[in-house]
Amino acid sequence: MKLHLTYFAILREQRGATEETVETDAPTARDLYDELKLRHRFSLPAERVRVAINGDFSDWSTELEDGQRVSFIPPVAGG
Amino acid sequence: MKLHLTYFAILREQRGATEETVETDAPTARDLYDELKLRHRFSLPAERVRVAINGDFSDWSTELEDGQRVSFIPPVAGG
Amino acid sequence: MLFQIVHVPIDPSLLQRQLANEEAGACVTFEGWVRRHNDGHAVQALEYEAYEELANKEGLKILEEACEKFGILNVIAVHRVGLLRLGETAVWVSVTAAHRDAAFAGCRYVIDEIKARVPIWKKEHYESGSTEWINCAKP
Amino acid sequence: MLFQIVHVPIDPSLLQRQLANEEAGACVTFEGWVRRHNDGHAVQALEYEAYEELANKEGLKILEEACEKFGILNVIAVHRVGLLRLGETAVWVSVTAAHRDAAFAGCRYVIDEIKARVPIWKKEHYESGSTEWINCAKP
Repeated sequence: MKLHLTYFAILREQRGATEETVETDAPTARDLYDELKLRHRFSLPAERVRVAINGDFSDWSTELEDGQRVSFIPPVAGG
Repeated sequence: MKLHLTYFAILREQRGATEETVETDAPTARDLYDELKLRHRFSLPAERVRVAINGDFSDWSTELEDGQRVSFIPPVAGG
Repeated sequence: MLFQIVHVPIDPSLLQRQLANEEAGACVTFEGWVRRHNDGHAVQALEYEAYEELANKEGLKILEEACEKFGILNVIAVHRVGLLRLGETAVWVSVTAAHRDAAFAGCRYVIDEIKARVPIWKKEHYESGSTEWINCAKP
Repeated sequence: MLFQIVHVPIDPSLLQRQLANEEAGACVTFEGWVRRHNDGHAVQALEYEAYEELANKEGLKILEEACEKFGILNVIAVHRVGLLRLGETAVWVSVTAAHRDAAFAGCRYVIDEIKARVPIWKKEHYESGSTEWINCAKP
Protein backbone atom coordinates (compact mmCIF):
# COMPACT_ATOMS: atom_id res chain seq x y z
CA MET A 1 0.00 0.00 0.00
CA LYS A 2 0.91 3.66 -0.39
CA LEU A 3 1.16 6.00 2.63
CA HIS A 4 1.76 9.74 2.82
CA LEU A 5 4.24 10.61 5.54
CA THR A 6 5.05 13.98 7.10
CA TYR A 7 8.03 14.60 9.35
CA PHE A 8 8.56 17.22 12.03
CA ALA A 9 11.45 18.61 14.02
CA ILE A 10 14.27 16.15 14.73
CA LEU A 11 12.69 13.45 12.54
CA ARG A 12 12.37 15.89 9.64
CA GLU A 13 16.05 16.74 9.96
CA GLN A 14 17.14 13.12 10.28
CA ARG A 15 14.98 12.15 7.28
CA GLY A 16 16.12 15.21 5.34
CA ALA A 17 12.57 15.77 4.07
CA THR A 18 9.28 17.28 5.21
CA GLU A 19 7.13 14.69 3.46
CA GLU A 20 7.26 11.66 1.22
CA THR A 21 5.03 8.94 -0.13
CA VAL A 22 6.16 5.37 0.63
CA GLU A 23 5.22 1.88 -0.52
CA THR A 24 5.15 -0.49 2.41
CA ASP A 25 3.80 -3.81 3.68
CA ALA A 26 4.06 -2.77 7.35
CA PRO A 27 0.85 -4.03 8.99
CA THR A 28 0.81 -1.53 11.88
CA ALA A 29 2.04 1.99 12.61
CA ARG A 30 4.64 0.51 14.92
CA ASP A 31 5.99 -1.78 12.20
CA LEU A 32 6.20 1.20 9.84
CA TYR A 33 8.16 3.28 12.37
CA ASP A 34 10.57 0.40 13.00
CA GLU A 35 11.11 0.03 9.25
CA LEU A 36 11.76 3.75 8.75
CA LYS A 37 13.91 4.03 11.87
CA LEU A 38 16.23 1.38 10.47
CA ARG A 39 16.26 2.90 6.97
CA HIS A 40 16.86 6.51 8.09
CA ARG A 41 18.71 5.88 11.37
CA PHE A 42 16.19 7.79 13.49
CA SER A 43 17.65 8.33 16.94
CA LEU A 44 14.35 8.18 18.86
CA PRO A 45 13.06 4.79 20.05
CA ALA A 46 9.36 4.21 19.32
CA GLU A 47 8.68 4.43 23.06
CA ARG A 48 9.40 8.18 22.91
CA VAL A 49 7.44 8.83 19.73
CA ARG A 50 3.68 9.04 19.12
CA VAL A 51 1.85 8.43 15.87
CA ALA A 52 -0.92 10.43 14.21
CA ILE A 53 -3.05 9.02 11.39
CA ASN A 54 -5.05 11.35 9.15
CA GLY A 55 -4.49 14.24 11.57
CA ASP A 56 -5.46 12.50 14.84
CA PHE A 57 -3.39 10.83 17.53
CA SER A 58 -3.59 7.08 17.12
CA ASP A 59 -2.28 3.85 18.65
CA TRP A 60 0.90 2.12 17.53
CA SER A 61 -1.12 -1.05 17.06
CA THR A 62 -3.48 0.55 14.52
CA GLU A 63 -3.58 -1.38 11.24
CA LEU A 64 -2.54 0.81 8.35
CA GLU A 65 -4.69 1.30 5.27
CA ASP A 66 -3.78 2.40 1.78
CA GLY A 67 -3.74 6.16 1.23
CA GLN A 68 -3.52 7.20 4.89
CA ARG A 69 -1.57 10.24 6.09
CA VAL A 70 0.85 9.16 8.81
CA SER A 71 2.95 11.44 11.04
CA PHE A 72 5.41 10.56 13.75
CA ILE A 73 5.41 12.91 16.73
CA PRO A 74 8.75 13.35 18.54
CA PRO A 75 8.60 14.41 22.23
CA VAL A 76 6.84 17.78 22.27
CA ALA A 77 8.34 20.93 23.79
CA GLY A 78 5.90 23.82 23.43
CA GLY A 79 5.79 26.76 25.80
CA MET B 1 -3.12 65.25 75.02
CA LYS B 2 -3.90 66.17 71.43
CA LEU B 3 -4.19 63.52 68.70
CA HIS B 4 -4.64 63.88 64.94
CA LEU B 5 -7.18 61.38 63.62
CA THR B 6 -7.92 60.32 60.05
CA TYR B 7 -10.95 58.29 59.04
CA PHE B 8 -11.48 56.03 56.05
CA ALA B 9 -14.39 54.36 54.31
CA ILE B 10 -17.29 53.40 56.55
CA LEU B 11 -15.74 55.15 59.59
CA ARG B 12 -15.25 58.34 57.58
CA GLU B 13 -18.89 58.28 56.58
CA GLN B 14 -20.13 57.51 60.10
CA ARG B 15 -17.91 60.27 61.54
CA GLY B 16 -18.88 62.66 58.76
CA ALA B 17 -15.27 63.85 58.49
CA THR B 18 -11.98 62.82 56.92
CA GLU B 19 -9.84 64.10 59.79
CA GLU B 20 -10.02 65.90 63.10
CA THR B 21 -7.85 66.79 66.05
CA VAL B 22 -9.12 65.60 69.45
CA GLU B 23 -8.26 66.21 73.10
CA THR B 24 -8.36 62.96 75.03
CA ASP B 25 -7.17 61.20 78.17
CA ALA B 26 -7.51 57.73 76.63
CA PRO B 27 -4.40 55.80 77.75
CA THR B 28 -4.37 53.31 74.86
CA ALA B 29 -5.50 53.11 71.24
CA ARG B 30 -8.23 50.70 72.31
CA ASP B 31 -9.56 53.14 74.91
CA LEU B 32 -9.58 55.88 72.28
CA TYR B 33 -11.56 53.75 69.82
CA ASP B 34 -14.09 52.83 72.51
CA GLU B 35 -14.52 56.51 73.38
CA LEU B 36 -15.02 57.52 69.73
CA LYS B 37 -17.26 54.55 68.96
CA LEU B 38 -19.64 55.66 71.69
CA ARG B 39 -19.50 59.33 70.69
CA HIS B 40 -20.00 58.74 66.94
CA ARG B 41 -21.98 55.48 67.05
CA PHE B 42 -19.45 53.55 64.93
CA SER B 43 -21.02 50.24 63.87
CA LEU B 44 -17.79 48.21 63.87
CA PRO B 45 -16.64 46.53 67.10
CA ALA B 46 -12.96 47.04 67.87
CA GLU B 47 -12.40 43.34 67.16
CA ARG B 48 -12.97 44.02 63.46
CA VAL B 49 -10.88 47.19 63.31
CA ARG B 50 -7.11 47.70 63.31
CA VAL B 51 -5.20 50.77 64.41
CA ALA B 52 -2.31 52.58 62.76
CA ILE B 53 -0.15 55.10 64.60
CA ASN B 54 2.01 57.55 62.67
CA GLY B 55 1.45 55.60 59.46
CA ASP B 56 2.26 52.10 60.76
CA PHE B 57 0.05 49.27 61.97
CA SER B 58 0.15 49.17 65.75
CA ASP B 59 -1.32 47.24 68.69
CA TRP B 60 -4.53 48.21 70.45
CA SER B 61 -2.60 48.18 73.72
CA THR B 62 -0.09 50.82 72.56
CA GLU B 63 0.04 53.79 74.93
CA LEU B 64 -0.83 57.00 73.14
CA GLU B 65 1.45 60.04 73.14
CA ASP B 66 0.70 63.67 72.50
CA GLY B 67 0.80 64.73 68.85
CA GLN B 68 0.48 61.27 67.31
CA ARG B 69 -1.40 60.58 64.09
CA VAL B 70 -3.95 57.82 64.72
CA SER B 71 -6.05 56.02 62.09
CA PHE B 72 -8.61 53.29 62.49
CA ILE B 73 -8.64 50.66 59.75
CA PRO B 74 -12.01 49.04 58.98
CA PRO B 75 -11.96 45.55 57.40
CA VAL B 76 -10.08 45.92 54.11
CA ALA B 77 -11.50 44.90 50.73
CA GLY B 78 -8.95 45.59 48.02
CA GLY B 79 -8.79 43.66 44.79
CA MET C 1 9.73 45.90 42.42
CA LEU C 2 6.96 48.45 42.40
CA PHE C 3 3.74 48.93 44.37
CA GLN C 4 1.48 51.80 43.40
CA ILE C 5 -1.90 53.27 44.24
CA VAL C 6 -3.17 55.12 41.17
CA HIS C 7 -6.12 57.43 40.52
CA VAL C 8 -6.26 56.87 36.75
CA PRO C 9 -6.94 53.82 34.55
CA ILE C 10 -4.23 51.15 34.68
CA ASP C 11 -2.17 50.72 31.49
CA PRO C 12 -0.93 47.10 31.43
CA SER C 13 1.34 47.33 28.40
CA LEU C 14 3.22 50.28 29.85
CA LEU C 15 3.69 48.48 33.16
CA GLN C 16 4.64 45.13 31.71
CA ARG C 17 7.41 46.65 29.62
CA GLN C 18 9.20 47.43 32.90
CA LEU C 19 9.36 43.70 33.64
CA ALA C 20 11.33 42.77 30.51
CA ASN C 21 14.29 40.61 31.59
CA GLU C 22 16.38 38.17 29.57
CA GLU C 23 16.51 35.76 32.50
CA ALA C 24 12.71 35.56 32.72
CA GLY C 25 11.02 32.58 31.08
CA ALA C 26 7.60 33.08 32.67
CA CYS C 27 5.34 36.03 33.39
CA VAL C 28 2.05 35.56 35.26
CA THR C 29 -0.39 38.46 35.50
CA PHE C 30 -3.53 38.81 37.59
CA GLU C 31 -6.16 41.43 36.82
CA GLY C 32 -9.15 42.12 39.05
CA TRP C 33 -12.05 43.49 37.01
CA VAL C 34 -15.26 45.17 38.17
CA ARG C 35 -17.99 42.64 37.49
CA ARG C 36 -21.73 43.09 37.25
CA HIS C 37 -22.80 40.61 39.89
CA ASN C 38 -21.64 40.14 43.44
CA ASP C 39 -23.54 37.97 45.89
CA GLY C 40 -26.65 38.27 43.76
CA HIS C 41 -26.61 42.08 43.63
CA ALA C 42 -26.47 43.96 40.32
CA VAL C 43 -23.44 46.25 40.59
CA GLN C 44 -23.30 49.54 38.70
CA ALA C 45 -19.96 50.90 39.88
CA LEU C 46 -17.30 50.41 42.56
CA GLU C 47 -15.68 53.06 44.69
CA TYR C 48 -12.23 52.27 46.06
CA GLU C 49 -10.50 54.26 48.76
CA ALA C 50 -7.02 53.75 50.25
CA TYR C 51 -4.95 54.92 53.18
CA GLU C 52 -2.14 55.59 50.76
CA GLU C 53 0.79 56.08 53.14
CA LEU C 54 0.12 52.77 54.89
CA ALA C 55 -1.03 50.96 51.73
CA ASN C 56 2.27 51.74 50.02
CA LYS C 57 4.30 50.44 52.96
CA GLU C 58 2.25 47.28 53.38
CA GLY C 59 2.12 46.66 49.62
CA LEU C 60 5.89 46.88 49.27
CA LYS C 61 6.32 44.54 52.24
CA ILE C 62 4.15 41.96 50.46
CA LEU C 63 6.25 42.24 47.28
CA GLU C 64 9.44 41.75 49.29
CA GLU C 65 7.95 38.67 50.95
CA ALA C 66 7.01 37.25 47.53
CA CYS C 67 10.55 37.72 46.20
CA GLU C 68 12.01 36.00 49.23
CA LYS C 69 9.52 33.12 49.42
CA PHE C 70 9.35 32.20 45.73
CA GLY C 71 12.62 33.35 44.18
CA ILE C 72 10.85 35.43 41.57
CA LEU C 73 12.77 37.94 39.43
CA ASN C 74 10.48 40.95 39.66
CA VAL C 75 6.93 42.00 40.54
CA ILE C 76 4.75 45.03 39.94
CA ALA C 77 1.41 45.55 41.68
CA VAL C 78 -0.89 48.49 41.01
CA HIS C 79 -4.24 49.19 42.66
CA ARG C 80 -6.59 51.83 41.34
CA VAL C 81 -8.79 53.98 43.61
CA GLY C 82 -11.75 56.24 42.89
CA LEU C 83 -14.94 55.40 41.03
CA LEU C 84 -14.67 52.42 38.65
CA ARG C 85 -17.18 51.29 36.05
CA LEU C 86 -18.05 47.73 35.00
CA GLY C 87 -15.21 46.00 33.21
CA GLU C 88 -12.49 48.34 34.45
CA THR C 89 -9.34 46.98 36.09
CA ALA C 90 -9.15 47.58 39.84
CA VAL C 91 -5.89 45.73 40.50
CA TRP C 92 -3.02 44.50 38.32
CA VAL C 93 -0.26 42.17 39.57
CA SER C 94 2.47 40.84 37.30
CA VAL C 95 5.33 38.54 38.32
CA THR C 96 8.35 37.33 36.34
CA ALA C 97 10.49 34.30 37.13
CA ALA C 98 12.82 31.88 35.39
CA HIS C 99 10.09 29.20 35.49
CA ARG C 100 6.32 29.14 35.73
CA ASP C 101 5.99 27.47 39.15
CA ALA C 102 7.49 30.48 40.88
CA ALA C 103 5.64 33.00 38.72
CA PHE C 104 2.23 31.43 39.44
CA ALA C 105 2.91 31.01 43.17
CA GLY C 106 4.31 34.53 43.54
CA CYS C 107 1.42 36.16 41.68
CA ARG C 108 -1.16 34.27 43.72
CA TYR C 109 0.58 35.18 46.97
CA VAL C 110 0.70 38.88 46.14
CA ILE C 111 -2.99 39.23 45.22
CA ASP C 112 -4.10 37.16 48.23
CA GLU C 113 -2.05 39.27 50.63
CA ILE C 114 -3.11 42.56 49.04
CA LYS C 115 -6.74 41.59 49.56
CA ALA C 116 -6.11 40.53 53.14
CA ARG C 117 -3.74 43.20 54.42
CA VAL C 118 -3.52 46.40 52.39
CA PRO C 119 -5.74 49.26 53.69
CA ILE C 120 -7.98 49.61 50.65
CA TRP C 121 -11.77 49.70 50.90
CA LYS C 122 -14.49 49.00 48.37
CA LYS C 123 -18.00 50.42 48.27
CA GLU C 124 -20.41 48.78 45.87
CA HIS C 125 -23.00 50.94 44.13
CA TYR C 126 -25.99 48.84 43.13
CA GLU C 127 -28.45 49.38 40.30
CA SER C 128 -31.14 49.68 42.98
CA GLY C 129 -29.46 52.90 44.16
CA SER C 130 -28.22 51.48 47.48
CA THR C 131 -24.54 51.15 48.41
CA GLU C 132 -22.47 48.98 50.72
CA TRP C 133 -18.95 48.96 52.14
CA ILE C 134 -17.76 45.40 51.49
CA ASN C 135 -16.76 43.36 54.58
CA CYS C 136 -18.12 46.08 56.89
CA ALA C 137 -21.71 44.94 57.38
CA LYS C 138 -22.72 44.31 60.98
CA PRO C 139 -21.59 40.86 62.14
CA MET D 1 -12.60 30.05 23.34
CA LEU D 2 -9.73 30.33 20.90
CA PHE D 3 -6.56 28.33 20.25
CA GLN D 4 -4.17 29.62 17.62
CA ILE D 5 -0.76 28.86 16.15
CA VAL D 6 0.67 32.13 14.79
CA HIS D 7 3.71 32.99 12.68
CA VAL D 8 3.96 36.63 13.78
CA PRO D 9 4.59 38.36 17.14
CA ILE D 10 1.78 37.95 19.68
CA ASP D 11 -0.18 41.13 20.48
CA PRO D 12 -1.54 40.72 24.05
CA SER D 13 -3.71 43.84 24.18
CA LEU D 14 -5.54 42.89 20.99
CA LEU D 15 -6.17 39.37 22.28
CA GLN D 16 -7.19 40.37 25.78
CA ARG D 17 -9.84 42.74 24.47
CA GLN D 18 -11.70 39.68 23.19
CA LEU D 19 -12.01 38.42 26.77
CA ALA D 20 -13.94 41.45 28.08
CA ASN D 21 -16.99 40.18 29.96
CA GLU D 22 -19.11 41.91 32.59
CA GLU D 23 -19.42 38.67 34.56
CA ALA D 24 -15.62 38.30 34.86
CA GLY D 25 -14.01 39.44 38.10
CA ALA D 26 -10.62 37.82 37.49
CA CYS D 27 -8.28 37.44 34.53
CA VAL D 28 -5.07 35.41 34.84
CA THR D 29 -2.54 35.49 32.01
CA PHE D 30 0.55 33.37 31.47
CA GLU D 31 3.29 34.39 29.06
CA GLY D 32 6.24 32.19 28.15
CA TRP D 33 9.25 34.30 27.17
CA VAL D 34 12.48 33.27 25.43
CA ARG D 35 15.13 33.48 28.10
CA ARG D 36 18.88 33.64 27.80
CA HIS D 37 19.79 30.66 29.93
CA ASN D 38 18.51 27.11 29.87
CA ASP D 39 20.26 24.31 31.73
CA GLY D 40 23.43 26.38 31.83
CA HIS D 41 23.53 27.02 28.06
CA ALA D 42 23.57 30.57 26.66
CA VAL D 43 20.63 30.74 24.27
CA GLN D 44 20.67 33.07 21.26
CA ALA D 45 17.33 32.21 19.65
CA LEU D 46 14.60 29.58 19.67
CA GLU D 47 13.00 27.91 16.69
CA TYR D 48 9.47 26.56 17.17
CA GLU D 49 7.72 24.23 14.77
CA ALA D 50 4.18 22.81 14.96
CA TYR D 51 2.07 20.15 13.32
CA GLU D 52 -0.65 22.74 12.92
CA GLU D 53 -3.63 20.56 12.01
CA LEU D 54 -3.13 18.34 15.06
CA ALA D 55 -1.97 21.16 17.34
CA ASN D 56 -5.18 23.10 16.71
CA LYS D 57 -7.33 20.07 17.53
CA GLU D 58 -5.41 19.14 20.65
CA GLY D 59 -5.19 22.77 21.79
CA LEU D 60 -8.94 23.28 21.52
CA LYS D 61 -9.55 20.02 23.38
CA ILE D 62 -7.41 21.36 26.27
CA LEU D 63 -9.40 24.61 26.39
CA GLU D 64 -12.68 22.67 26.49
CA GLU D 65 -11.33 20.54 29.35
CA ALA D 66 -10.34 23.68 31.26
CA CYS D 67 -13.83 25.19 30.88
CA GLU D 68 -15.44 22.01 32.11
CA LYS D 69 -13.06 21.31 35.00
CA PHE D 70 -12.80 24.83 36.44
CA GLY D 71 -15.98 26.65 35.43
CA ILE D 72 -14.06 29.47 33.79
CA LEU D 73 -15.82 31.99 31.56
CA ASN D 74 -13.42 32.11 28.62
CA VAL D 75 -9.87 31.27 27.56
CA ILE D 76 -7.57 32.21 24.70
CA ALA D 77 -4.27 30.44 24.05
CA VAL D 78 -1.84 31.44 21.30
CA HIS D 79 1.48 29.79 20.48
CA ARG D 80 3.95 31.37 18.12
CA VAL D 81 6.15 29.35 15.74
CA GLY D 82 9.21 30.28 13.70
CA LEU D 83 12.43 31.90 14.89
CA LEU D 84 12.13 33.83 18.17
CA ARG D 85 14.68 36.16 19.73
CA LEU D 86 15.46 36.65 23.42
CA GLY D 87 12.60 38.28 25.32
CA GLU D 88 9.94 37.49 22.72
CA THR D 89 6.70 35.79 23.76
CA ALA D 90 6.40 32.16 22.63
CA VAL D 91 3.07 31.38 24.26
CA TRP D 92 0.23 33.45 25.71
CA VAL D 93 -2.66 32.00 27.74
CA SER D 94 -5.36 34.14 29.31
CA VAL D 95 -8.33 32.93 31.35
CA THR D 96 -11.34 34.82 32.72
CA ALA D 97 -13.61 33.67 35.54
CA ALA D 98 -15.96 35.14 38.11
CA HIS D 99 -13.35 34.57 40.84
CA ARG D 100 -9.57 34.19 40.97
CA ASP D 101 -9.41 30.55 42.15
CA ALA D 102 -10.87 29.31 38.89
CA ALA D 103 -8.86 31.76 36.76
CA PHE D 104 -5.53 30.70 38.31
CA ALA D 105 -6.33 26.97 38.18
CA GLY D 106 -7.62 27.15 34.61
CA CYS D 107 -4.62 29.11 33.34
CA ARG D 108 -2.18 26.74 35.00
CA TYR D 109 -3.98 23.71 33.59
CA VAL D 110 -3.94 25.06 30.05
CA ILE D 111 -0.22 25.89 29.95
CA ASP D 112 0.73 22.59 31.60
CA GLU D 113 -1.31 20.58 29.11
CA ILE D 114 -0.08 22.58 26.11
CA LYS D 115 3.49 21.82 27.11
CA ALA D 116 2.72 18.12 27.62
CA ARG D 117 0.40 17.32 24.72
CA VAL D 118 0.36 19.80 21.84
CA PRO D 119 2.64 18.83 18.91
CA ILE D 120 5.00 21.81 19.03
CA TRP D 121 8.77 21.43 19.04
CA LYS D 122 11.55 23.73 20.15
CA LYS D 123 15.10 23.93 18.87
CA GLU D 124 17.53 25.97 20.91
CA HIS D 125 20.24 27.91 19.10
CA TYR D 126 23.19 28.49 21.41
CA GLU D 127 25.75 31.28 21.34
CA SER D 128 28.36 28.57 20.78
CA GLY D 129 26.78 27.91 17.38
CA SER D 130 25.37 24.49 18.26
CA THR D 131 21.66 23.64 18.34
CA GLU D 132 19.43 21.13 20.10
CA TRP D 133 15.87 19.85 19.80
CA ILE D 134 14.58 20.03 23.38
CA ASN D 135 13.42 16.73 24.96
CA CYS D 136 14.80 14.78 21.96
CA ALA D 137 18.34 14.01 23.13
CA LYS D 138 19.24 10.32 23.27
CA PRO D 139 17.91 8.71 26.46
